[in-house]
Amino acid sequence: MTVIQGVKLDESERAAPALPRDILTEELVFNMGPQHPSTHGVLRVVLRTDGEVVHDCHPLVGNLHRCCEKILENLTYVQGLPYVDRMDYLGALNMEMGLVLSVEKAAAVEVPKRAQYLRVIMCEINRVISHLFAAGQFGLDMGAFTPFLYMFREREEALLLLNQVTGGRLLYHYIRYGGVTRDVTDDWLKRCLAWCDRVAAHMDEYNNLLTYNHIFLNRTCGVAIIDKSTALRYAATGPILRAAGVARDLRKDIPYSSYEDFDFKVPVGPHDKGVVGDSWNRHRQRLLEIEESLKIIRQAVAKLPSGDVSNPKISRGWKAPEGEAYVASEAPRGEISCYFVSDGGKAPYRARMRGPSFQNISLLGETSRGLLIGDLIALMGSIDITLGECDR
Amino acid sequence: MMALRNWARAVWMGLKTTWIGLTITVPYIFRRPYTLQYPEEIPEIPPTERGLHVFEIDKCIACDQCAKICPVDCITIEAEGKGKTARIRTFEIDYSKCLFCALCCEPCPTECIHMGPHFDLVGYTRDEVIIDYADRENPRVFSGEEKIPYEIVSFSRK
Amino acid sequence: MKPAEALSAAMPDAVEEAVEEGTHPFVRVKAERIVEAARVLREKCGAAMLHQVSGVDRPPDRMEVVYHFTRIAPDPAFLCLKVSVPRSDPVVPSLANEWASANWAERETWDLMGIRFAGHPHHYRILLPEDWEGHPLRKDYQYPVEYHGVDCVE
Amino acid sequence: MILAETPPFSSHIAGWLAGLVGMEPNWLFSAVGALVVAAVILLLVVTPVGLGGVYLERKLAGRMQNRRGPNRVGPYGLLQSLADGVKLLAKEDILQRGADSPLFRFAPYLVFMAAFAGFVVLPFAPGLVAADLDVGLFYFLALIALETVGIVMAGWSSNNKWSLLGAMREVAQVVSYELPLGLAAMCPALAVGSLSLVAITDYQAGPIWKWLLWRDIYWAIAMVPAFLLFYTAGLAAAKRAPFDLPEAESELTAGFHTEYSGMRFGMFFLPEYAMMLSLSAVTSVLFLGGYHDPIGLSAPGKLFDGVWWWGLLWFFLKTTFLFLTQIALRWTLPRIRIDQVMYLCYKVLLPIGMGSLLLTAALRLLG
Repeated sequence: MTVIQGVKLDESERAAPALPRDILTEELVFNMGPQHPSTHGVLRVVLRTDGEVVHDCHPLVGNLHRCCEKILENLTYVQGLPYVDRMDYLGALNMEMGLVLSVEKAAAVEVPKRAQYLRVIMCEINRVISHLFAAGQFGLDMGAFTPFLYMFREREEALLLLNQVTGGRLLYHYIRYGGVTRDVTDDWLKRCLAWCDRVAAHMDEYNNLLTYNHIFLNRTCGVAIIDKSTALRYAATGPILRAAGVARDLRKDIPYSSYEDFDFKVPVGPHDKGVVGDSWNRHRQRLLEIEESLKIIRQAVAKLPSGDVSNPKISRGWKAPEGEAYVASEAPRGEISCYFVSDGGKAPYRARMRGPSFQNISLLGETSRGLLIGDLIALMGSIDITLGECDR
Repeated sequence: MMALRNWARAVWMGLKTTWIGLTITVPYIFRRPYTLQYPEEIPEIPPTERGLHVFEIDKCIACDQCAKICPVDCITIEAEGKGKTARIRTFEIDYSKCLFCALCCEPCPTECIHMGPHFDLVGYTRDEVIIDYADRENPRVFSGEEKIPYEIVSFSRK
Repeated sequence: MKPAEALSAAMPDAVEEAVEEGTHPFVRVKAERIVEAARVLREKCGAAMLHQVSGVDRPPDRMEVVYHFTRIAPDPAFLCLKVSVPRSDPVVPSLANEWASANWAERETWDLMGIRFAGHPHHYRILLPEDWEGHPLRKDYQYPVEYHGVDCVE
Repeated sequence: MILAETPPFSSHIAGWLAGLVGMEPNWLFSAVGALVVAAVILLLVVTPVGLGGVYLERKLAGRMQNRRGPNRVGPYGLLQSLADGVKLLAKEDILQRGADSPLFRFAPYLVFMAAFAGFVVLPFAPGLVAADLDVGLFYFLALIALETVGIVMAGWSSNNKWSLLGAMREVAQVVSYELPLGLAAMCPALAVGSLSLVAITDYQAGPIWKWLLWRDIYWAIAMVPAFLLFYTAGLAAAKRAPFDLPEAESELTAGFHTEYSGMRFGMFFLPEYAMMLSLSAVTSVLFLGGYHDPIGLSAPGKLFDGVWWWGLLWFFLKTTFLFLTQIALRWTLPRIRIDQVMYLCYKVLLPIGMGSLLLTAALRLLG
């Protein structure tokens, strides 16, 4: 067992043969994070490098651990919901979906159609917010600051849209068991459509400034390839898996919340540049997914049925009957799922949340071997992690 | 020859991509900035905003419902008596804990606690962000006659 | 092929319980045969990913480990395996050598639930610090009073 | 000998001082005179250059990013950089345990000195040059190397691995880019036949087509690539994006100045702008006619021949334009990876530089 700076490191992740080295030099051990600008939070990565070349890389998580699952077990069903938001603070609505869907399935709660559509609209807006942030953040990691702020402009408008309905800008507490908290107005729907058009109009700007920038292409094409088999072995999901060429999207594969009603494509790598599963494809994947999300939002707004937005049977003191369920849904960073077990008590007996970032980071160790430090940043930026949801 | 062509193409692409980038960013210099000048210009705060609470002290009957549903136990109520005649001695909300989830507004039988539009609360210590809403000097506390200057957030009451 | 059929065909002696109806179909297999069962799922049922490993505490005397596998195509679905181990000595063979995603998931289960995984290459706490006492998700977990001078209880 | 030629200003001051005391001017008075000039330069050039550069960068970056940039301190935020300077002065000066104290303390001064010493040879206007050295261009390029030494010192003495990596990148990058920078600078020098920046400027006296960039049209074949090359290599030598690898904040936290705080950090921060400005100035001298205006009014015998404020105006305009393009590039392009920086230097820029130099030599031979 190797112990570097008081950290026990994983031997199995180091099993691959050492890289060829022409000059015998001393290895450097870097402590990247928890306060490093590119670890996107409080991720700590211990690197062993030969100069700029990464020999191996050990992500160490847990700095933001709050034991969300224990909190859920200690609170009543209604009280627990605002906590789930705080897992992935950039895609909070999708996190709510993760818990709510499996509880609803276990307890056989019916959700009105209008509420389902509203959930879809809100979750897709949240996905666009998250992907804009991720794409901008990736540009920032690559040293391009300006596209980041351009994307924040559209993100800001989307935050206002969500604020108008849910009351929160980042942590929404909008989706409840059996429905949503609040209905939308026709005026809001118009604003939403106008926002969709604005984002779509700005996509070219992002692409020209960042995605198809020659320097950016050179830095990300063919760099840090996560191929299909690696992604599957590590259960990496979301844009990583799709950029690696697997057409896996739970919205299409195992539709939930009426996603089957909408017509959208699942973009799958390789895209027009680069190699399948490289950093550029993951970045492009996100931008293409934004476009698909906008399509879904437009359809959902057009088809929005009338009716109730919440299930009247669910009261404040509602308890799920005995039962269990496992439902996964597509969050911006991958598949969020909840293994929910109820014993009929006032709190969930067990609510095991799957943080997609948790599994996505775990492949950092294997994929980063032999990269330059700059490429490692590209890898981490294109994996797009949120530590709140990784550490839960 | 092929290598030379690629080389020339790389040089050309470098110049071209720089030009394309500049044609996007430089025109922004002459456009109106998107940002707001915060203390002078207040961003659009929708009536649904879940900000700091607004409390109507004369309606409160000290039933403790809000304190019970609070996931983080940030509400402390001390009162003499119960029901319509209750005199609230303290109604403290500890904003260092508050999640702004608005769960406390839902069970209130008299609808006396609401989420308001205010979002700026700062202090040098943790004690400074504990607000006692029984203090009538507090601008966010309203007695029955006054009109609440903002649309009340009413979440679906289940 | 359904996991219950596949498993009872391949290893009938290991299957303890098979539920195919309801909200959460699963197959309960013997704890020591889990590696083999996972292999069957991969070969016969098309399980491509180990989606999640969950531990469930069932006091007074049992603990469960629940594995959710994913079939991507055709017919996308989640396939569930459960194993049950005694609470006094919860040990399950590790899947980490065959399914890389089990590496961190099992470490997390050990960290928070206290179920050990025999043969895991890196069997340490992952989310909590190395010197943390107890496993928080157990139903009888005692909250610490203080941790390195930080008060944990109000 | 460089030192044999006494700078004009300091010799005046030395003479004046000697007359005041009633002695013959000797080396002591020359030294005092030189110090006075240095102090005046520090006061009149360094402060406005550094602070103005920072302000311009922040304002322009803000507008390019659809923001406003500094607008709170003073009118249009003009005093923002000054406020920042005061803040830096008031901050704690941290010397962390394990740092090599003398080197750590000395490094910022060296960088500061090297960056601002370049201003000595810049011909701001006719007659307005601190020292018209015969080897002015060579002196300028040598100072870039001196700055590198300071940065390596800072990175090494910080006892921080990120700083060390930043310093190593700096060495690799700046030392490599000295080659294309030198080659590109040689083209105008060869065309003029002098390394003195004043001589190079005056060679370009006259209307816009007399500028070395496109002098006699067919020279443009050699000079336009050399101009682009000098500009690009200058970006790299000044550690500006897209070549800001030594301090790439998303990779190396802050690179070589990770451990610096307070005014010592400020002494790394200001020279960056000084370097940018002096490089822009040298670029304008070498290729864009320096203080000569594009209409030819400052040519010998014309209306503004030898009028210092007219020259200063045009020098300032050209330098500022190049400076602004440097800023615009920084806020537009992503950062290049370290191996690509090396590739660009040795496989793209160096061949272009060699080609330009050869062409210039051939053109010079052919007349």
